[in-house]
Amino acid sequence: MFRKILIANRGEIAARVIRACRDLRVAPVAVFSTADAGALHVRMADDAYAIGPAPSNQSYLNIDALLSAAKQSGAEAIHPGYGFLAENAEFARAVNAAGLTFIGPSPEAMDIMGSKTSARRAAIEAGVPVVPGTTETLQSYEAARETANKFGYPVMLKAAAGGGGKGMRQVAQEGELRSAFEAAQSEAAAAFANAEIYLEKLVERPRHIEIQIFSDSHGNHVHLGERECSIQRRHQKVIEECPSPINDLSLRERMGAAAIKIAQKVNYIGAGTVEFLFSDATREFYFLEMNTRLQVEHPVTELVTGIDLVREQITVAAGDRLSFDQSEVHWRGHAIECRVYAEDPANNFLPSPGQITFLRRPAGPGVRDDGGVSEGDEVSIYYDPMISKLAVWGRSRAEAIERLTRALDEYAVGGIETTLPFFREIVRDEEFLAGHLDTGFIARFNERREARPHPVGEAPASSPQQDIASIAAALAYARAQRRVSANDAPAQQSRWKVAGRMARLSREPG
Amino acid sequence: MFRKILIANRGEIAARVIRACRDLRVAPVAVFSTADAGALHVRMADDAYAIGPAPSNQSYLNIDALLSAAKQSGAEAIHPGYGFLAENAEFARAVNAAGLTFIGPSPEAMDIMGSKTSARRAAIEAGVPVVPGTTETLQSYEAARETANKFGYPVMLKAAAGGGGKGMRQVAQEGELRSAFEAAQSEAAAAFANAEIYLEKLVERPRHIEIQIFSDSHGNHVHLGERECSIQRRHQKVIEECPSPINDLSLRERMGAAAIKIAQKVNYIGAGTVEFLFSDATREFYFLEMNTRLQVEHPVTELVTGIDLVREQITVAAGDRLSFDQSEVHWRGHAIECRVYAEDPANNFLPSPGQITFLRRPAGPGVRDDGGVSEGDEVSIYYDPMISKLAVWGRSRAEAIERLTRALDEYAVGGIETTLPFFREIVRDEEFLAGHLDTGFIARFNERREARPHPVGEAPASSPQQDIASIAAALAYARAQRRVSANDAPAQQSRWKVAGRMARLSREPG
Amino acid sequence: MKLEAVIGEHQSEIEIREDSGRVWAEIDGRHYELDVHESGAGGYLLISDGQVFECRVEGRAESGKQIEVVVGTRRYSITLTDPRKLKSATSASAHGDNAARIVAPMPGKVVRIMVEVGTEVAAGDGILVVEAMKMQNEMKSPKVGKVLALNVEPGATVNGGDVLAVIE
Amino acid sequence: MKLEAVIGEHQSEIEIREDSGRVWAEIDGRHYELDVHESGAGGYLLISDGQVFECRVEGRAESGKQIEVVVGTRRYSITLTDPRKLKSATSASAHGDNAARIVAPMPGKVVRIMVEVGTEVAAGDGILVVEAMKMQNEMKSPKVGKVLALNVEPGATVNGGDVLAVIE
Repeated sequence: MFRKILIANRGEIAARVIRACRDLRVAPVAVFSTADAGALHVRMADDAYAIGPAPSNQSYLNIDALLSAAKQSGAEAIHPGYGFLAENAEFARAVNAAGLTFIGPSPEAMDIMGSKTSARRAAIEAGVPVVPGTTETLQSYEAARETANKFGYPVMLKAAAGGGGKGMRQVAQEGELRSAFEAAQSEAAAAFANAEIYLEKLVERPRHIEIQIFSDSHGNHVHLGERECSIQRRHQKVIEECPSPINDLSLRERMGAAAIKIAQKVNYIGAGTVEFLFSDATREFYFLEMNTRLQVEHPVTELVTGIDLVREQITVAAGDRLSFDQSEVHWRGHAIECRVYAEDPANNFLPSPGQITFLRRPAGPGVRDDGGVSEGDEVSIYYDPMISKLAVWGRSRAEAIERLTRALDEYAVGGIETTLPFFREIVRDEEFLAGHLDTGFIARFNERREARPHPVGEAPASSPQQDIASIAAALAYARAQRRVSANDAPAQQSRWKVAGRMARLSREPG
Repeated sequence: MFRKILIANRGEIAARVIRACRDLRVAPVAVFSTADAGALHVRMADDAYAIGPAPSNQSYLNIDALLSAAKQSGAEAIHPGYGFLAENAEFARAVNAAGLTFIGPSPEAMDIMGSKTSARRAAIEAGVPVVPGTTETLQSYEAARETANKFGYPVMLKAAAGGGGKGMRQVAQEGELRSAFEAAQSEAAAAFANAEIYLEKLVERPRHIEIQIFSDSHGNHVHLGERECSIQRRHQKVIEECPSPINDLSLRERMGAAAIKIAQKVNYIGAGTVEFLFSDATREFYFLEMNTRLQVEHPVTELVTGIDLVREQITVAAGDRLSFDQSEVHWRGHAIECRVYAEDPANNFLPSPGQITFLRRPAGPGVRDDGGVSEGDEVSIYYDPMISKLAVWGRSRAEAIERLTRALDEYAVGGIETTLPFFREIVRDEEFLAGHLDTGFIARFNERREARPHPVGEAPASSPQQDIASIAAALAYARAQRRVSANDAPAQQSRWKVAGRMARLSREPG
Repeated sequence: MKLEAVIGEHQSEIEIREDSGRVWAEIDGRHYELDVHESGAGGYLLISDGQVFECRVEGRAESGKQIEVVVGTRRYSITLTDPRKLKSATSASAHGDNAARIVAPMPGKVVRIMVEVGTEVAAGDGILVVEAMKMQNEMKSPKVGKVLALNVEPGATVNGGDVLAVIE
Repeated sequence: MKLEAVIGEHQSEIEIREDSGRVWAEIDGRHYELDVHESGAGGYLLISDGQVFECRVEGRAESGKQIEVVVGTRRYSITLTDPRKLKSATSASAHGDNAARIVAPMPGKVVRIMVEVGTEVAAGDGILVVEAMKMQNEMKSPKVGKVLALNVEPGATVNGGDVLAVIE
C-alpha cells in the first residue's frame, strides 16, 4: 500500500478521497490555489502545497505544479478526483513518467474513451449499441449544418472531450445551430482545453442510465449495477438514484454485461462508468460515453452495494485484486443523491457565490452528506458551485424519498442561495414519486410548478408563518436597538466625564 | 396512522423519534423543562409544551404535565424514548386511561419485566437459563449479607427497577457490602423512584450480549440478531457492536429463539431487548433482563439490518403488522457505536457540563451521528451527560473500526470535555482490535493505558506539535493585542477631540 | 415598539412588546403571544400557542434595509421601517422610465456580445454571454426594443449588480 | 513579539513575526516558517514546510491566563506571559502547606458525608458523595491524614471549584 497519496482536486471530492486515505492509514496530501488557502480539503490533509493562483488553468490544471508538489511531499500516487485532470491522458502519462502511480486507468484507455468519437467506435467494435451520429469531430459550422440535415433535427452537439454538460447543446432547428455551435466550442475550449465538437441524433424522452464497473490489474472485471441520472438541468445531473426506479434485474444484467464488454475491450483498470440512453418505449439502451474516473454520484452505489469505491480505487491502483467478485455484489434498498449547488433556483439557477454564514447539515438514519465546505467558508466564483452531495438510503424507493424529504427540510445554508428549495419541491412532485423519469423531467416539472399557486409542501405566502417572520425581524431589530443604546449610554457618559476633567485641567493653569 | 405523536423525552432520542415521525408524515410534539427551552428537540418539533422546572422529577417524570401537554396538542400517541418513564407501567396505564396510545408494550408485560426478580421468574418459566441469584428484593442490609454469604463473593447488587448501571454495584467482599448497598439503594431511589435492590452471583469475565426482538399486535415475533455491549464503565455501556465479534450464526439462532420465547411468554408488542451474559469459556448464555423499550444502541442494529426500528415502533403501535418477517432479516457488515459523553476522561470521567462553543460532527461514508445538541447549546447538570451517539458501518469489523477511527479523529467538541479522546485510544487498542471483549475490558484497558508512555495514536508531548500549539497561542495573542490597539487608538483620539472642544466651550463663557 | 413591515407587496403594521422571554405582538389586528428563545447567530425559536417556529434572521436588522428571515425552510425578505428613524429616509421608488437594464447577477467575465448599440431586438434575443463558474450564461432581452447602451466589452470582468446593457 | 510559554512543566521562549499571512517563529532556538490562515472562531490553519496543523484556540488569549489550544485531536493548555505586561503580575505559586483539599469538580449536590472533623483517614477512604447528572461520585482522600475541615452539609448544592473538605 502507498504511504502517501496526493489528491489533485478540491472541494467535496478531495474531502472524500482524504477520508478513504484515512481508512487505509495512508497520509493524504492536499493541493490548493490561492483562493483555497484555508479550504476544508486543506484543513483535513496531513500535508498541503500551494499550486498557483485561483483560475484553475493556473492551479488545479497545472500539471507541472502538481507534479512538483507530489515530489516535494514524497507522495507515491496521485488521485485525480473527478473533473479537472481526471480524464486527461496527458496528465496520467506525466504522472507515470514521474515514477508515480496514477489512480485510474491506463492513458491508452483514457485516450480511447476521452474522445467521444473514438469511444463510439470502441463500443461498436465491442458489439454494444450506440446512438446514431458522427464518429468524426466537426471541423466547421458548415460541417455541423450538413450533418444535422442528414440526421434531421433535433440533434445534440457535444464536446469530444466533454462531460458534465459543458460544451453540450440541444438544437431543435437550424436557426439555433450557429450560436449553439459557437457556444459549445468556446465552452469546450474553456472547460477541457479542447474545442472539438461532434453531433448526435437526439433520442426522445430517454432515461439516462449508467453502469458502474470496476476492474483490477489482474484482468477481473465486475459491474456494480446501474444508476439512473435522468434528472438533469442544462445537461448536468442534479438527482441520481441507485437502482433505477425501473429496477429490472434482467435489464441490469444485460447492461452490466455490455459495460463489462467495453471495459474488457480497453483493458480497463479501476473505477469506470458506462453511460447509456434508455428508451422506455423500446426497452433498448444505447452507449453514450464512458467516464474513466470516479463519478460525482458514486455514493448511491456505495449505499446500496456497501462497497467503498474510493477505497477500492486505491487498493486496485496499489496492485491488489478486487476485494469482491461479481457473485458478492448485492443490491440492498434504494439510494438517492441530490447535488446541492450554490445557485439561485428563483433566479434561473444563476451561481450564488459568497460566504456561508450558517450551515446546518442534516443527520439521522439513512442520511449521508458529502460536503466540501464548512460554516464560514467562501464559495468562490472560480470553481464548480457544488457545495455538497446529500445522499439517502432506504429499504425501498418510497422510504428513501421520505428520508430525503426529511433531510432536505433539515438542511439549512445561510449567506448564499442554494438549490435546496428546488429539491424540496421535486421530492414532493407526483411524477418524481411515481418514478416517471427521463431527461426532459425538469422542463416538465417547471411547467407543473408554474401552474401551482405556491410551492408544494410550503405554506401559502399569506399564512401565519409570514406574520411570524415579521415578528422575528421586529424582535431582532428591537434587540439590536436595545444593544446599541446600552453601548451608547456609558460611552456618552464617559465622554462627558472626560470632557469635564479635561476642562478642569485646561482651566487650572489659565 | 397517527396524525400527531408526543415525545415524552429530550436530547438525542427525542431528535431520533422526531425524525421517524417526519418520515411517516406524523407531526411530532416536543415537551421541555425550563432548562431545555430552546433545546434541539424543541427546535425540531412542530409543537412544543413546557412541562415544568429543570429537575426531571418535576418535568420529564411528571405524568400529569405530560398528559396535559398531550391533550393540549391533540397528540394521539406518546413515545417515551428510553430512560425517564419509558419502562414505567404506571405511565403506560395513565396514557391508555387518557385514551391515547402508549408506543411500547402492554403495562402487564412492563410490570413483569420491570422488576428484575419477576423477569427472572418469567425467563425460568419460559425455559431460558438465568444467572444464579435472588428472585426476591432484599429488605435490609442484613438480608443482603446473608444472601451474599450463601452464593459467595463476588456478587452484584442491582436495582429491581434498574437499567443503565444506575443503582448497580459490584461487591468483592463483605467489607464493601454496606456502603455499596446504601449507595445502590439511594441511587435507585433517585433514578427510578424505587429503592428495591436484589443480588446475583457475579459471572466472571462475561460478555454482555443482547438480542433485539420485535413483536406486533397480531402475534408475530421476530429477532433482529445480537448486539455486543461488553465494553462498560460503571456498568454503563459505552461501545456497542452488531454483530458480536464472535459472529456465530448458530449462537445467534439459539439466543434469538430464547429471546422470542420470553417475548411470547409476556405477549410482547413493539421493540424490546433481551439481555444475556455470555461466557466465552462455556459458550453458555444466561438471561439477565429484558428492556421493554428502545435501546440507546439501536442504531447498530439498524445499520446492519437496514430496518428502521423507531419507524417500526410507530407503525406497530398504530396496529400495523411488522413490515418484515424473520426470513427477511439479513445481517450485512458490521456496525459499532460510541456513546459520546460530556465527561472528562482525564479526570475520572467526571461530568463536564457547560456550553458547547464549537462542534464539528464527523461525516463521510459509513458514518452516522445521532446528536442531541448543536453548537452554542448548553449541556446542563440536570440530565444524562450523553451528547451524541457516533455509529459507523463497514463491510467487516476491521473496516468499521477503520471508519470509526477516522470519524473519531474528525469529531471536535469545544468548551466542554468529552469521552472522544478515550474512544480514540480504545479503537487503537490491540485487545479491542482482536475483539477480545468482556465486561472487564475497560479495567484492563486502563491498566494497559497507564503502562504506555503516551496515548496510542498521539504524538509524544514534546513533539513539534507542541511547538505549533505554542505558536498558535502566540498568534492568537498577538492578533488580539493588535485588535485591541486598533480599537483603542481612535477612541483615544476622539476622547481628546471631545475634551478639546469641551474645554474651549467651557472657557468661552468664563 | 411600533414598526412597519413590507414583505413583497404586502405592507403591515407591527407592534411588539417584550417581557422576560415572552413577547406580545399585533400585526394588522392579529394578536400573538409567544415564548422566545434566542440562540445566537440570529437564531430565534418562537413558540406561539404550542406551535414551534424556528427562525433565523440573517445579517443585521436595520430600519429601511431588507432583512432575510428564514422560518423553517421558507425564506422571507422583509423591510422594516422604524417611524422614529424616518427623518431622512427617501422611498426607493422605481425609476419611471421605460428602459430595461441587463444586470450582471454575479461576478463573472463577458465572453461574447451579440448586439451593437442601436440593434433592434425581440424579447428573448441574446444580448451577451457572461461566464462564471465555468458556465456560460446568455443574458437575454426581456422585451422588444432597441439597444440603448452597452457598458462592457468582451473580456471585461464584471461584478454582480453591474448594468451591462440597456434596452429601450 | 517575544513571549514566554508554559505547557505542563515545560517552559519556553517564543518569538513570532508576522507579515501578510506568513509567520516566522522561533521556540528555544527551533525555527519555523509558516503559512497561516485564520478561519474565525479561533481556527488557525498552520502549514509548516508542507505539513498541515489544524489548530483551534479556545476562548480569549490573554497574558498570564491559561489558553486551550487544540492541534488536530490533541489539546494543550498553554500559559503565555507577555514580559511587557508583567508589571503587577504575581506568580500563582502553590500554597506551601501540606493540606489536601477535596474540591468539587463540577456543580452538584452533596448526598452523603462519611467522616467528621477529626476523623483519621487512609488514602482512598471515601470522604463524601456528590451527585451530579444522576451519578453519585465518591470523593476520596488523596492521602493519609486527619479531616481538618468540612465545609458542606448533606443536601448542600455546590459549584465546581468549591473546597468541600480539607485533609491535613
